[in-house]
Amino acid sequence: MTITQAIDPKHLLNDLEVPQIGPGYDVPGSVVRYRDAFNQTLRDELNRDPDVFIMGEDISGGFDRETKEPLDAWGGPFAATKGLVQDFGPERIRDAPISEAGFVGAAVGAALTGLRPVVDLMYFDFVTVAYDQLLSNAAKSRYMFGGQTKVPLTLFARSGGGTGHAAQHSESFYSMLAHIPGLKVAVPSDPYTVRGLLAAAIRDDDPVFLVNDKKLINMEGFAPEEPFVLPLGKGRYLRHGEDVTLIGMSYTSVVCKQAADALHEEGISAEVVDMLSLSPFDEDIILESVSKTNRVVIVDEDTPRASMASEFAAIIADKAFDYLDAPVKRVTGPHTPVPYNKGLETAFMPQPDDVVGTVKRMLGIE
Amino acid sequence: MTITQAIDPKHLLNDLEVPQIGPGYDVPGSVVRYRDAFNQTLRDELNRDPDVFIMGEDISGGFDRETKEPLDAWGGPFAATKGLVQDFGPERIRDAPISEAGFVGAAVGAALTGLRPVVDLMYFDFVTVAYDQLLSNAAKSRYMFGGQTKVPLTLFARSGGGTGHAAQHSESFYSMLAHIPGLKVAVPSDPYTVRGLLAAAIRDDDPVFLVNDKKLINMEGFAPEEPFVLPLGKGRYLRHGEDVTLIGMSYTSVVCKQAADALHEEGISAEVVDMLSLSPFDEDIILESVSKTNRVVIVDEDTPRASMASEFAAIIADKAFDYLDAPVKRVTGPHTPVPYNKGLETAFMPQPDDVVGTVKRMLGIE
Amino acid sequence: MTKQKLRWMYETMYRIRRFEETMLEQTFRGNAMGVTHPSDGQEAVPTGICAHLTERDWIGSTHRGHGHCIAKGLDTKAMMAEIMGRYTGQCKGKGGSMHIADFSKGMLGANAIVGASVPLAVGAALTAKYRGAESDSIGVAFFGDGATSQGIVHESMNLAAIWDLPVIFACENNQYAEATPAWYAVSTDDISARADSYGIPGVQVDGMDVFAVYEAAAEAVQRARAGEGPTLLELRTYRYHGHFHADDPKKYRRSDEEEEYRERDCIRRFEQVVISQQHMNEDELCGVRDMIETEMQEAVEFALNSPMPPIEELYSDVYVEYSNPVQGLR
Amino acid sequence: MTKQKLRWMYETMYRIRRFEETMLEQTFRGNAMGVTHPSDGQEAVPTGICAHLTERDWIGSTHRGHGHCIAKGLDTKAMMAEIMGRYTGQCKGKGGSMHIADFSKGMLGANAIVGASVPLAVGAALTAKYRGAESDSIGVAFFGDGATSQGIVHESMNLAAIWDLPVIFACENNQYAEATPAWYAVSTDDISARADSYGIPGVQVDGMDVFAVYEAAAEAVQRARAGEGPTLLELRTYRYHGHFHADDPKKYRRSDEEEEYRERDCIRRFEQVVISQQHMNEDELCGVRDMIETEMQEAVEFALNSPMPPIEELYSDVYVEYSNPVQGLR
Ligand SMILES: Cc1ncc(C[n+]2csc(CCOP(=O)(O)OP(=O)(O)O)c2C)c(N)n1
Ligand SMILES: Cc1ncc(C[n+]2csc(CCOP(=O)(O)OP(=O)(O)O)c2C)c(N)n1
Ligand SMILES: [Mg+2]
Ligand SMILES: [Mg+2]
Repeated sequence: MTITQAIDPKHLLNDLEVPQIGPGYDVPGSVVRYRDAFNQTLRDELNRDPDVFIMGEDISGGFDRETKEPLDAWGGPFAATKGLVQDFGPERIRDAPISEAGFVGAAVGAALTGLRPVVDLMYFDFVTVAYDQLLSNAAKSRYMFGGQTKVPLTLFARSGGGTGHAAQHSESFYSMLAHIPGLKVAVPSDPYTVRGLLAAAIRDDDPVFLVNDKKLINMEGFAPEEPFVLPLGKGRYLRHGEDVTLIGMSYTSVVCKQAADALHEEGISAEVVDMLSLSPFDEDIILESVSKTNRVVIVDEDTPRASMASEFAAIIADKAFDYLDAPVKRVTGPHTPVPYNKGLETAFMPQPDDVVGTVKRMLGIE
Repeated sequence: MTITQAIDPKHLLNDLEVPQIGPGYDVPGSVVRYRDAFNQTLRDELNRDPDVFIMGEDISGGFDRETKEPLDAWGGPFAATKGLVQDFGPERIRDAPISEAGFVGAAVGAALTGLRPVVDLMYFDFVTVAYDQLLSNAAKSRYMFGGQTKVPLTLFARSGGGTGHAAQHSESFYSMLAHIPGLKVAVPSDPYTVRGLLAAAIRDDDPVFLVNDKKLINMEGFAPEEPFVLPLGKGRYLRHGEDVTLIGMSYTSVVCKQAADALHEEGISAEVVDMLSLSPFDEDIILESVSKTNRVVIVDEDTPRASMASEFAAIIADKAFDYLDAPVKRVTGPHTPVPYNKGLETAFMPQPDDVVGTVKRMLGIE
Repeated sequence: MTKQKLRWMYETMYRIRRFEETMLEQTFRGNAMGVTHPSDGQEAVPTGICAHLTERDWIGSTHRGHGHCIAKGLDTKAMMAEIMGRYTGQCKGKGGSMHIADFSKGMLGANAIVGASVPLAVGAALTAKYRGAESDSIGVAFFGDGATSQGIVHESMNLAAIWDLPVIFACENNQYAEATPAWYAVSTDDISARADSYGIPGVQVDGMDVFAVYEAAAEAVQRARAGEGPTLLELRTYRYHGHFHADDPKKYRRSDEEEEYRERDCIRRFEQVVISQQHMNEDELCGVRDMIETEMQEAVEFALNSPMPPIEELYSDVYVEYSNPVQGLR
Repeated sequence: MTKQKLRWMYETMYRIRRFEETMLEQTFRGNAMGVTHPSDGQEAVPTGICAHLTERDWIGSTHRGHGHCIAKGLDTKAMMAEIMGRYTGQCKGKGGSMHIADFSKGMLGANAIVGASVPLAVGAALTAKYRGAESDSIGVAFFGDGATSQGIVHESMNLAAIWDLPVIFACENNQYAEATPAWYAVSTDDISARADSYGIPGVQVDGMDVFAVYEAAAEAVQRARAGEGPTLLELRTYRYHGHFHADDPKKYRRSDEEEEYRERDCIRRFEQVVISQQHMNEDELCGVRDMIETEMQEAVEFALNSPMPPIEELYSDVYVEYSNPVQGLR
């Protein structure tokens, strides 16, 4: 059976490692890798809607010199499109040259004329090459043309450190995208949520950028077998607690969960909020949690200045001010590019210990 | 006499309209237009350092068909480079084709090899076309190459609404630039500060983006005759007050000043902080003022999400938490592109009345 | 060419000419809300090309887009109203002169970022190809000589070429980008020859002669509809006015140059041809001109009498659906 | 060609070959900290071009930059150490394989954004021209066939052409961009002919023959130094290995193709020529090879025995000077 109605993830206490029972889970499913859930969802959406097509570099993995047939030699970047060209053909799995600005622009043009393009930008960093098309055309067309059109475009790419790809292949600057009016940004944190949010993004009539942290791609977790959508703009609880709220997004939701587990060992009860979307974002779940715990730590791998961590802190300082018992703390990447050396790269990324330490200082412990 | 030492603007109570006496002002000067102070500063720096050159579209205003001589027909965008090509020649006032990515990249290459390029990007919006060169090369070169080089590059462009240029010529997204590690961002607010900050930017060894709000360009104010520098990363007080702190940047500093004047009429004493730089920024002046007034409103024409208004709010919610008597408020542009219609465009931009209203609600007045 | 087509071409060129003149007059009276970029002098280009297009074909346009809009069949009332920022405008007054669009007419919008609309036409052609037999639509990208320096134009041509897309790259070479002459900024004096870089046909056309444009476009359109891929047309033309309403071109163009082109004015030449070849007579031409005069007066009145958009419009059309408020924090 | 130069070319090609092989071996042993892109097979290109350059000349490089670095005179110890993320590395271990740079040698850095280093070489040429008589430096931009689809490469060529800059555009056409063949992604089978679009000379060269590369480069360098502007060289070459260390090219390249190129291996061909023409004898060649073997062993030992950068390095080199802390908020 297909889950037709959108599941509200707010009511899910989904542990990141093992399958769960609970609302939205009374469905057949299994433990799968994030990358496989992603691939399956692309397949589902291609099957569901003939106007959906995918465009990106090497997504069909080369072509045979003689037969001119696509080879799917790579399964596409991070195996996202593995096996798709065989079933859907090169028109729907359109391999593109290294022209990010050009093919993102072409995708906007296709979206403006009735298709639903899905663009694989490979590494998140490359969005800067296509930045003008994203900001000036994709995000603004509906508004500047007075609402007479829409841009049902989905983009995705891999963010974050942890793989030794260094400064130009490890960015997490999704805050810059969330800053842009007209664009939506989703940051799933496990197989279950990427399945629901990627489907939501592709079915959404606005441009949506879905960010995949590299550190999630080989992680496993429960995902329903049948296609379903999670609403954009809704966060969820990964754990309930009393003493402090930990807010995570993308991979830092995993970090928050691990920190909460460690804090639990020490008798500190942390509530973990997984934002799942950055634009729109779930203001209610933040305020609900913070007004209960009265303390908050926002954890973000993105660099700190004018970041989503800043935004959530600002929202809290405005709307939950009367509930706060302690300064609003952020645990973020440093204001530096991402270094190559593994030790430095690890130090760049927020670790559970950093969160634990911040919480303890906040509570005046040790 | 030349002011050799950098003036710390923090100690200046510079009224935006009329000249002032005070520290830093005991020097010959006069009331000039922002655009003329800007042009004079470019001239000073070109005279001071033979490695400084300017690059941009139409900055030498066309070329005669027969003589091939530059014509300076326009004085450059917003008259910034008026008269310069006549005195410094086309090699130092280098007119560029419409290739923002290409010539910003070339400027980075020139900076890496010993020159000090100054790039006029015309409208701030066009930075998106050159975004990758700015973020991946200009901002990261020093770091990813282990500190063996530097990028003494200056860029400037015109931001903001108010001229009916609509969605693609009215951006104020300097928060996205301030987010980028390796890049510096300055936001002068009058002839005096643009003179000091543009000189500082050009003499600085790091890439600096100086944002000119269109609404400032024809404003008048006092500026010293002699070249001088204001330190990057220092804010200043535009007015001292007791009841609330108004934080402005670029043109919103003018808005804050006007709001403070209006509040004064009603017996409310507002302190106005003019940030002048966004990266680095003056955390001390923010904390100093807020810990005194215990209330703060941050005013920013940029759209709200993950903005500099968010960043300052986050800093305050963390480091001035114990001094706060009221929620931290932001007065910003809406999360929309900039509309064309004058009435809508005016409603987009934060107005003094919006600030006054926010302050009164904060103080529980009417 | 049918008489009807001839009449349409005259009507279209004259409508563009008079629209620009009228729009300028209104701009100087302070009735336009922002900057405007007139295209008078270049009328033959959009006219000769759009003469082959239907509403199912798509065009991408530029900051100098009024001519493209009119040739693609947009309503001059709604255009004038948009330029005056009125609620009845093509974009409810939210876009203005640089963003006039009409998707119902296959007009993808004027675009204020030089070069940025070129890939949109490529994307429209991608949709047409994707639809296969269902669709014989094509895309046309209008762009200037200055835009050829934008990398995205190169990328767009390469994409269209390798994907065999039904798109026409129409480079309106009016020889200036703002004050900068093409001889300074463009590293070739034959832009059409750049087509060789993409293995597609490139044709240089007298953009002051609507018949020449019509001929060249006929072939390019036929190729596109036949699935034979893109064509690059370089249309050599001239803008009579300055770069934008308040610009004085005399500061950077020699007057003999302007006169030389006015000599070859596309409208006058058209009149001479159709009269000498007796396709149309002076009365018919005069009838068209009178009709257009009335239309322009009506457009101005319509615009001037139209309401401004309500303040709520500031917050609408950002998204189809969005769960956070988009209002500014105040 | 002087014997010394011949020896340098052999040494350089062989050093690149062995560096890539050694580096790969270390990568597979888990000693490299990230992804590496070997250039074995393409040695003749950087060698034949850099043979004409001095430390005062500047080169821009790519993700596949080891060969460019070595040909430009970088120290293989510091390179190996960088790949292993060590403090003694060329960039203190902060850049890695994709960001090796040495400004003291005129090497502007490997760059991991395809196409992004091309304008840097143009900028270096701008500096050279700006310095006038003081400088006879030139810039060389190395980039691949895949990079030709990036708009910035087009923009860079146009800028260099209109400004007459002393720069060489060296397109290493190894016929693949990752798994994508150039015949699919590039809309021409003669990239060198794109030079016509910019009114500059374009030459297609057998990139497997270091003498052919040397010849073609000689002319381009001479033109640049003489102030006659840029040249586009298309160097047809082949990478023996996959796109990156873990990539198996057999999945997207036919083996006969690879063999065909290995037949024409640049090092073997060089050996045949110099021996048959009696410029060098087997002993001399052997001596060079032995020297390089030792150098590689030393490079690996040096790297493996070098310390990791201290944690403080995470926070240094972001700016020359900055008044806010750059530490993360923790
Ligand atoms: C990316 C970008 N850079 C610069 C500008 C400023 N600008 C507006 S029109 C124009 C000249 C365009 O010249 P061309 O493409 O020949 O079109 P024309 O104005 O001649 O019709 C420039 C530089 C812009 N709008 N967008
Ligand atoms: C802007 C950008 N897009 C995509 C990539 C991913 N990528 C890395 S190398 C490469 C292929 C480059 O091909 P080519 O220019 O021919 O160089 P080669 O690898 O053959 O040396 C791609 C697509 C990137 N690094 N940067
Ligand atoms: Mg032009
Ligand atoms: Mg290649």
